[in-house]
Amino acid sequence: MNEIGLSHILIVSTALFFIGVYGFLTRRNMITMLMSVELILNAVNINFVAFNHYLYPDKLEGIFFTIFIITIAAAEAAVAIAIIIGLYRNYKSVDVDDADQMKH
Amino acid sequence: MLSGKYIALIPLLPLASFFLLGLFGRRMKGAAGMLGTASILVSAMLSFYVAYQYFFVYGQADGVYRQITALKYTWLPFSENISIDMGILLDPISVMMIVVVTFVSLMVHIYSLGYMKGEERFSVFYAFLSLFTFSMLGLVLACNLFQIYIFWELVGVSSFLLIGFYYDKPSAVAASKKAFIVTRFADLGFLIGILILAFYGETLDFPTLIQRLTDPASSQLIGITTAGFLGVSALTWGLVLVFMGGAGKSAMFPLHIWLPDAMEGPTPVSALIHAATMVVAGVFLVARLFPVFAISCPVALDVVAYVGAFSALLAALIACTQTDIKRVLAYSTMSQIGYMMFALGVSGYYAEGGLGYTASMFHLFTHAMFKALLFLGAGAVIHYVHSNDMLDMGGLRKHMPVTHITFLVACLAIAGIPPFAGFFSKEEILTAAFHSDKTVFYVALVTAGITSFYMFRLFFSIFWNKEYRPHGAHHHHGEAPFSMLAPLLILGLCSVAAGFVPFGNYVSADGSPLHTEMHWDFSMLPIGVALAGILAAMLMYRKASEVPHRLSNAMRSAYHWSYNKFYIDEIYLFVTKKIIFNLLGRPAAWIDRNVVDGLVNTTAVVTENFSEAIRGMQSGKAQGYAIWFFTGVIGFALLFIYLWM
Amino acid sequence: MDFFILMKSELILTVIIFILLILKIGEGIRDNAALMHIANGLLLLNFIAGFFMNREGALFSGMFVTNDVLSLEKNILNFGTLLVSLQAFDWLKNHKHLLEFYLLLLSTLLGMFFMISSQNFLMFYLGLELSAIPLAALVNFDLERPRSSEAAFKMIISSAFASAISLFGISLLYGTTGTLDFAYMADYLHGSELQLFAFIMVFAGFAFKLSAVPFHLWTADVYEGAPAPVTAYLSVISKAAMVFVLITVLGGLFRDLEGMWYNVLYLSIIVTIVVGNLFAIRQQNIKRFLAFSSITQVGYILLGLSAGNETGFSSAIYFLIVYLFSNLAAFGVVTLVSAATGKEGIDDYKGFYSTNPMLALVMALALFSLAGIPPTAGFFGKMFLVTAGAGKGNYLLIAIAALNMVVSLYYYLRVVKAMFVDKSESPIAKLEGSLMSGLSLAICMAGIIVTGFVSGLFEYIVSLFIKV
Amino acid sequence: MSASTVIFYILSAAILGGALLAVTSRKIFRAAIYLLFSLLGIAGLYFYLNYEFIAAVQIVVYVGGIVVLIIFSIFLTHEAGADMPRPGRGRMLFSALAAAFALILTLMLINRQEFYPSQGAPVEASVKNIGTQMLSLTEHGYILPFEAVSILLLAAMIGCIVIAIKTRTKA
Amino acid sequence: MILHILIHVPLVTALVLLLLRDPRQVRLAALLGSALQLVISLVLLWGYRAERKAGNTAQMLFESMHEWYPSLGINYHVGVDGIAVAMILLTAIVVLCGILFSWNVQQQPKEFFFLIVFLSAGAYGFFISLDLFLMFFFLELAVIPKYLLIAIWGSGKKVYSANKLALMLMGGSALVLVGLLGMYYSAGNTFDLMKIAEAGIPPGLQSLLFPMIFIGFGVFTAMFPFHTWAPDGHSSAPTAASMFLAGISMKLGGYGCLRVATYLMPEAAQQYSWLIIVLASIAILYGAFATMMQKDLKYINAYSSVSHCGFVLLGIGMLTTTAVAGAIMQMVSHGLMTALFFAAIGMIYERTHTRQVGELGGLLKTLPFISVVIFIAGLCSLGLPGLSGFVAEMTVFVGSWQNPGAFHRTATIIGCASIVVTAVYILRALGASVMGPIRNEGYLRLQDAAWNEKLASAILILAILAIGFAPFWLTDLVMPDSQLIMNKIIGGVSP
Repeated sequence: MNEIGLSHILIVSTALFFIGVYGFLTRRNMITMLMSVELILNAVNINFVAFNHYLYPDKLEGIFFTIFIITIAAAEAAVAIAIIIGLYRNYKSVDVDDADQMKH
Repeated sequence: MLSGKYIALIPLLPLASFFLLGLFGRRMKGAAGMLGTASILVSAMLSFYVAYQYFFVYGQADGVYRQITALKYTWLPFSENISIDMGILLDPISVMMIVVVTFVSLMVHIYSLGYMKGEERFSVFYAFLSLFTFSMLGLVLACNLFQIYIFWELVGVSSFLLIGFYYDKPSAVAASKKAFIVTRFADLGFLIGILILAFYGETLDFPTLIQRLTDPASSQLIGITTAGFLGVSALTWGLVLVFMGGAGKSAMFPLHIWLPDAMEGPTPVSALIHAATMVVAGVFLVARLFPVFAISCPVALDVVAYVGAFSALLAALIACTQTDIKRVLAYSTMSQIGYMMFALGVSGYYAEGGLGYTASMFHLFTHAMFKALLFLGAGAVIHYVHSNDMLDMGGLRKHMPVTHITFLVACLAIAGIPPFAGFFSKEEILTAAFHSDKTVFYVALVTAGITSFYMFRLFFSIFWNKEYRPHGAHHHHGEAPFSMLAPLLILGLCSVAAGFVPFGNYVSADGSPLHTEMHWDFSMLPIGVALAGILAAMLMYRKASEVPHRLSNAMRSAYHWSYNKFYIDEIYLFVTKKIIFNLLGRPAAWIDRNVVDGLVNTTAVVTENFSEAIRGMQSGKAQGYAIWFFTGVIGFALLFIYLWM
Repeated sequence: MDFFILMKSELILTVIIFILLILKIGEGIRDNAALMHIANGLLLLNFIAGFFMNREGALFSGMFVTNDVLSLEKNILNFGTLLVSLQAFDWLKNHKHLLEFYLLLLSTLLGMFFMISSQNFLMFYLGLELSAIPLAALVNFDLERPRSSEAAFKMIISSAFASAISLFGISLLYGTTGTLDFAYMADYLHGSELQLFAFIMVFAGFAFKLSAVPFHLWTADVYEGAPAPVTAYLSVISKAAMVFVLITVLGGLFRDLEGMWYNVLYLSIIVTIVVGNLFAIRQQNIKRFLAFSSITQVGYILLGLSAGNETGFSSAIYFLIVYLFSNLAAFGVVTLVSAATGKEGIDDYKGFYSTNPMLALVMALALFSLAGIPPTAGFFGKMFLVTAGAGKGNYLLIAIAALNMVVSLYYYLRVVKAMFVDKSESPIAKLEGSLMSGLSLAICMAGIIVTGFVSGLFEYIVSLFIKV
Repeated sequence: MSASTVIFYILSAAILGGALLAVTSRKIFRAAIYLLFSLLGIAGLYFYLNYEFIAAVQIVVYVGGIVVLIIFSIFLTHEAGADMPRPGRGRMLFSALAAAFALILTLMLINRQEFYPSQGAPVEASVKNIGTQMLSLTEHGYILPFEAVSILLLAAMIGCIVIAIKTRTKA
Repeated sequence: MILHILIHVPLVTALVLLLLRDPRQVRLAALLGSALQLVISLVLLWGYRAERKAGNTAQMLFESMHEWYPSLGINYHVGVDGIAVAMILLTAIVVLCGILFSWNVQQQPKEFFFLIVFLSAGAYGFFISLDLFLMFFFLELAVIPKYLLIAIWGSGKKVYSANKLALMLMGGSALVLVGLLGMYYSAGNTFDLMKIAEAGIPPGLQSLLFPMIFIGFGVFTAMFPFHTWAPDGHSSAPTAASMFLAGISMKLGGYGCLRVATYLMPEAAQQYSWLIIVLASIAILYGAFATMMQKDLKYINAYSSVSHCGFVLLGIGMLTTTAVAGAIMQMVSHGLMTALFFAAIGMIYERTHTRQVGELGGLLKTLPFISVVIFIAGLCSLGLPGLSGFVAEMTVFVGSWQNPGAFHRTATIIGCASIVVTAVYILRALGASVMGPIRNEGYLRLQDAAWNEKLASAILILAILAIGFAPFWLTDLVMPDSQLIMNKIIGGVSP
C-alpha cells in the first residue's frame, strides 16, 4: 500500500479544497454554501491525516487536529444552520443574494 | 550751545502736540488750534535759536561749516555696521530747513486759526498738521539714510491724511490715495536705493556714508563702482533710485501726477505741504547726498538735471491753461522744484563750481516764502469766493485789497522781478545753468517766461478782469480775518526780504562760504523774458476779452494737450486699471479661487468620487465578500511569493 | 498548584460561566438587574485577580503559555468585556435571554484567552472558533430584527470560510514543519514558497478577524446588524484579542519570515487605511461608520506591529487600551441612543449637544481620540504606533498613514458637526441612562483623558516586554 | 497497478466526483447526497490509511450528524425539490478560473516543496492511544483542547437554543 | 517654574470655565485668566531680560525637563529663548484682546470662552516646547478648537471653511509628523530639540525631511500654494477666532519652520532656500494682487495675511541673521496688526452687518473710534514707520539684501514692490469703507465702540506702537537667537 505517495493524496485534498472554494463562491443557497465549507474542512482533514501518516507518524498531532476540526465543524454547522433557519423566517429565502439589506 | 537735547525738542514738541490733540483734541474745541500753534511757535523759536547758534557761533570750523551730529541713538540695529539710528545732524541745509519748516508751519498754523474755524474736525486738522511738522523736521534733521526714509514715509502719510481731510468728498479720498500710492511707488525706488547704498557703503550713517563714497581710495567706493547691473554701476543705480524717491515726493516728471490732485486738501495744507516744505524734500534729499552725486557719480547728477529741467518746462506749459487756481499753483510749484533740481544737477562740488547747489537751496528758501504766500492768498480768495475756479473770480482787488497786494508781491517774486526774493535765487540758478549746460539754460529761460505769463494770468484773472459777481444770493463777510491776513503780510515781507540774505555765505556745497555777485548784464535777459511774460498776461487777462479764447482756438491741439496735462494721467489710469488690475489682480484672484483653491476642493471631490467608485466592493452579499477574500489571498500569494521577494 | 496559578484567569472565567449556567438552570434569580450585577461583579473579580500572582510558565506541553504580557492582555480583554457588559445594561435589562447572553459572551472571552495563551496551532484554532461561533449567535441576539440575523449569517459563513482557508494554511505549515507547536515550528520556517503561501492563508484568517482590507467586507454589515453592545464587543475585544495573537505570532512563530510579513503588512496597512477611510466618509449609519473607522484603526495598529520590535508591540497594546476606551465610549453613547430611540443615523445626531450635552461631549472626545487629536489618549496611541512604524525607515508608508489621518478627521468631524453645529427639528430627546452605562462612560472618559498624560501605563507595558 | 492503487483511485474519484457534483448539482437534495458520497469517500480514505478511528468519527459525525442536519434544514427551508437558482455567469466563470488557477498554483508549490519525514518511531493511531492522549495531562496530552472544545460545544448549544427558541415562539 | 505656570494658567482657567454657569462669571473668569497670563508673560519678558543682562548665555532659559515617556525618548522639556518670549508675549496680548472683543458673545458663551482659552494653551505650549513630541502635541491641540469656533460661531459658509481649515492644517501637521519621525530615528530615538541639534542629521536625510517639515509648517503659515484655508477660514470665523487664527496660529507655522526645519536641518535649509524664496516671493506678490480684487474686508485682510506671512518665509529663506530676525519680528508685528484689523472688521460687522466694502462708507463720521482703529491697522499693514509693520519689513529687506546675487536681489525687490501694492489695496479698502460719503442712512445711528472694545484696541495699538517706536527691545530679544540659528546654519556647512 505504500506505492501511493503523499503527493497523490495531497493532489486529492487540494483539489477537494478548491472544489469547495468554488462551491462556496458560486452556490447561492446558504445551505449549499455550508456544504462547501464542509468540503473545504474535509480537504484540510485529509491534509492533516496524510501529513501525519506519511511524514510524522511519531506523533499524533495531525490526527488530533482532525478530530477537533470535525467536532468544531459540527458545532459550526449547527449554529450556522440555526442562524440560517432564523434568517429564513425573516427573509423567506435562503438565497444568499437576498440577504443584502445592509450594504455599501 | 548745540545740544541735541533741546534741539530734539524742535521735532518732539509737534509730536507731543499731535498725541495730545489726537487723544484729547475733541474736548478742547478751539483751544486745540492754540495748543498746536503754541507748540510750533516754541519749535520755531528754538529753530531760530539753533540757526543763530549754528551759523554764527558754533557751526564753523576753519571757515567751513561742519556737519555736527548732535544726537544719535541706535533705533533698530540690523547688523554690526548697519542700523537705523535716530539722531540729529546739523549742517547748513538742515538748519536752513528747520527754519523754513517751522516758520512756514507757524504761518500756516496761525492762518488756519481763521481759515479752518468752525470745522467739525478742527482739532484733528491741527493734530495732523503737528504730525506733519514733526515728520518734516525729523526728515530734515535725519542723521541716517534710513531715518530720512522713515520720516519720508511719515510726511507721506501726513500728506495723505491732510489731503483726505474732507473724507466724505470722493474726490478728496481719491486724491489722497493717489498721492500716497504714487509717492509710495517712488519710495520703492528710494528703498532699493537705500539697500544698495547700505550694502556697499556698509553704513547708513550720513557723514560716514558720504565720506566713504566720496573717498576714491575707500574700499566701499571701489566695491560699489565695480559692481553693476545692466552695465550700470551699482552706485549709479543706487543714486538714481534714491533720486526716484526724491522725484516722487517732489513731483518730478513722470511721478508728478499726484500733486495737482493733492489740491483737494484744505488750502493751508497745500501751502505748507505741497508748496513750501514736503515737496522740496526730494531736492533736500539730493542735496543731502550731493557730495556723492557730484564727486562720484556725475551720471546720476545728469539724470537729476534733465528730469528737473524737463519737469520745469512741462509743468509751466500745463499751468498756462488750467483754470483751477490751486492747480495752477501746483504746477507752478512743480515747475519751481524743477528749477531747484536742475540747479543741483548742473552744480559741481567745489568752490565756485558749487554755485548751482547754493542757488538751488536759495531758491528752495525763497520759494518756500513766496509759494506759501501764494497759496495762503489763494486760500483767502477761495475762502471768500467759495470756489477754486478762476472763471468764478475776477475783480476781487476791491474786495480784498490786502490779499491783492501780497499776492502781487508773490507773483513778482516768482516771476523773478528784482528786488523780490525769487529774482535773486532764480538768477543764481540761471547763472549756474548757463555755465554748465546750455540746453538746460535755455529750457530754464523759456520756462521763466512762461512762469511769469501764467502767474500773471492767474493774478489778473483773480483780481482784475471782469467784475466780481457773487454767484448765488448768499453774501459774505468782508476780507479775511486778521489771523489770516497776518501771515500774508509777514510772508509778503519775507518774499521781499529773503532775496537779500547772503545765502552763499552760509550754504554751499563744500561748506566754505561762496561769494555770489550779481551780474546785471547777464540778468537783463531773464528779466526781459519775465517782463515779456507779464506783459502778455496783462494784455490777455487784465480786462475780460476774447483774446485768450481766440488764441486757444488758434492753437487748439496744443491747448488741448496742455489743458489735459499731456494725458499723463490717462496713461497712468491705463496702466493701473488695465494692466495692474485686469492683467495682474484679476487673474491672481481668479487663479486663487479656481486653480489653487480648486485643487484643494478637487482633492476632496476626487476622494469622494473614489469612495463612490469602490462602493460596489461592499455589495452586501456574503458571497461577494468571499470572492474578495479569496481573490485577496491569491493576489497576496502571487504578489508576495513572486513579485516582492 | 502551578496549574491553578498559571491558568487562573481561564479557570475563574470558567467558574463564572458555570455559576451563570447554574443560575440559568436553577432559575433562582429572575431579576435581570441583579443577574447583571452578579456577572459584572464576577468579571470585576477576575479583572482584579488578573493583577496578582502573574507568573511566567507553560502548561500542557506548550499548548498553554502565560507570562506578564499575556496576563496583561487578558486583563485588558476582561476589562473591556466588563465595560461592554456595563453598557449593555440598558439594552439587556428587559431581555429574555440575559444569561444566555453572558454565557455566550464569556465563552468567547474564554476562547480569546485560550487563543492568546496558545503556543500551538491546535489550541489557537480552538480558541479562535470558541471566540467566533458563539459570537455569531450573539450577533443574532436582537431576535426581532431581521438585520441582526442577516448579520449573524454573514458573520458565521464568512468566518467559517476564512477559518477554513487559514486551516488549510495551517495544515500546510504542519506538513512542512511536522509540528503544531510554535516553538518548534519557528525553527523549521525558512520561507520556502509553500510556507509563504501557507503563511498568507493563515494571515488572511488573522486579517479577516482584524478586518484588514480586503478581508474586511463582513465587518460593516455585521457591525450594523448586531446589537450595539455586541458591535462594541466585536470591534474592540475580539479585534484586540486578534492583535495580541498577532503580536505573539509575528514576533515568535514567524520571526524568520519578517522580510516577508513586513511586506504583507506594508500592503495591508496602506489598503486598509485607505479603503477604510474611503468607505467611512460616506456612511450614514453610525455603527457602520464606526465599523469603517475601526477598520482604519486596524491599519494603524498593523503599522505599529510592522515594526516587529518591543516598541511596536508595546505601542500596539497601548493603542488597544486607548482604542478600547475610545471606541467603547463611542459605542456606549450609540448603545444608549439606539436602546432608547432606535435611531442610528448620523443625521439623527443633529442637535445632540443641545439636548444631551454630556453625552455629546463624551462622543466628541471619543471621536477625537479615535482621530488621534490631542489631548486625548488617542493622540498618544497613534503617535506611538506611527513612531514605532517609522522605525523601519519607510517614510512613504508613514506619509500615507499620516495623511490619511486627515481624511479620517474629516469624517469624525462630520459626526461632531452633526452633534454640535447642526440644528435639528427633532433632536434626540434627553436620555436617562442607567448608572451602569454612566459608570462605563465615566471610566472610558477617564481613560481617554488620563491614559495619555500618565506615561506609567505605556512604560509598564514596555517594561513587561523587556522582561519577557 | 496494485489493488491498493486501484482502491485509492476509486476513493479519489468518489471524493472528487461527489464533491464536484455536490457543488454543481441544481437540486439541493441531490447535492446533499453527493456530499454524503464524498464524505464517505473520505472516510474510506482514512480506512485506506489505517486510521480506523478517524474514519469512524468521520462517518459518525459527518454522515450521521452534519449531513443529517443539513438535510433537515433543507426540509425546514422548503426547498428540497425545487431547482436552485443558477449563479451569475460572470461569477461562475471567475470563481472557476480563480479556483483552477489557485489549484494549479498550490499544486505547483506543493510539488516544489521538499518534505522531511521525521525519523522517530511511529505511534499507532489506535483508539487506545488516542483515548489516552486525549485525556492525558502530560506530554502529548490533549486534555486542554478537549475541555476547550467541550465549552465550545456547550456555547454552540446555547446559541442554537437561543436562536431556536425564537422560532418556536414565533411558530 | 514660570513656564509651568505659563502653561498651567490657561488650562486651569479652562477648567474653571467649565465649572461656572453664569455667562457673566464665565467671561470674567476668562478675562482674568488671560490678563493674568499677560502679566506672567510680561514677568517672563522681564525675567528673561534680567537673566540675559546678568550674563546668562545659555541658549534656552528657564529650562526644565521631566521624563515623560523615557522608553520613547519623549520628555516634558520646556525652555525659552528670545524668539519664544516674543511669541508668548504676542499670544498673551492677542488672546486677552480676543476675549475682550468677544465680551458680548450671546451664543453659548461658556463654550466659546473655553475654546479660546484652550486654544491659547496650545499656542503657549507650542512656543515653550523643546521636545518635538510635545511641540507636535500642542500644534495639533489647537486644530479642533479652531474648527469648532468657526463651525459654531462663524458666519457665511462656515462649515465648509471650518472643514477646510481643520483638514488642511491636519494635512500640514501630518507632513510635520513624518519629518519629525525621520529626525527622531536619525538622532538616536530622541525627540529632544537640543539633542537633535547636537546630533545633527545626515544631509541626505535632511533633503528628504526638510521639505516635509517645512511644507507642513508652511501650511500653518499659509504658504503659497497651501494658503487657501486662510481666506475662507478667516472670513468665516468669529472675531476672536480670526484674531487668533491670523494672529497666532499662522505664527506657529513660521516658528516651526524656523525652529524645527531650518534650525535642525541647516544643510537642507541651504539646499532648499531658493525654493522657499521663490514660494515666498510668489506668496507676497500674488497674495497682494489677489487682495486687490477682494470686496469683503475679511477676505482683504486674509489675503493680505498671506502676503505678509510671505515676508516671514522670505526672511527665513534668505538665511541671514538680519532677515531671520526680521521674519520673527514680522511674525510678532503681523500678529498684532492682523488681530487689530480683524477686531476692527468684527466691530464694524457687528454694527452694520456687512463686510462688503461697497456697502460701507463714511464710517469715520459715525464710528470714529472704530474707523481710527481700522485705519491704524491698515497703516501698519502697509508698513508705515512708527508702527510695527515697517520695522519688521525693513529688517527683512535689509537682511535679504545682504545676500549678493541677482536671484536674492530680485526676490527682495519683489518683496519691496509688494509694499506698493499693499498700499493700493489697503487704501482702496479704507477709502471706500471708512472714508467717502455715508452710503446708508441707517449707519448714522450706530453706536461707537464700547469700553471693552476700546480697551482691547488700545492694548493692541499700544503694542504696535511699542514696536514701531522702540523696535530695539524686540531686536535685542530676537537678534542674538537668530544669530545663533544662523551660526548653526553657516557653521554646519561642510566646506
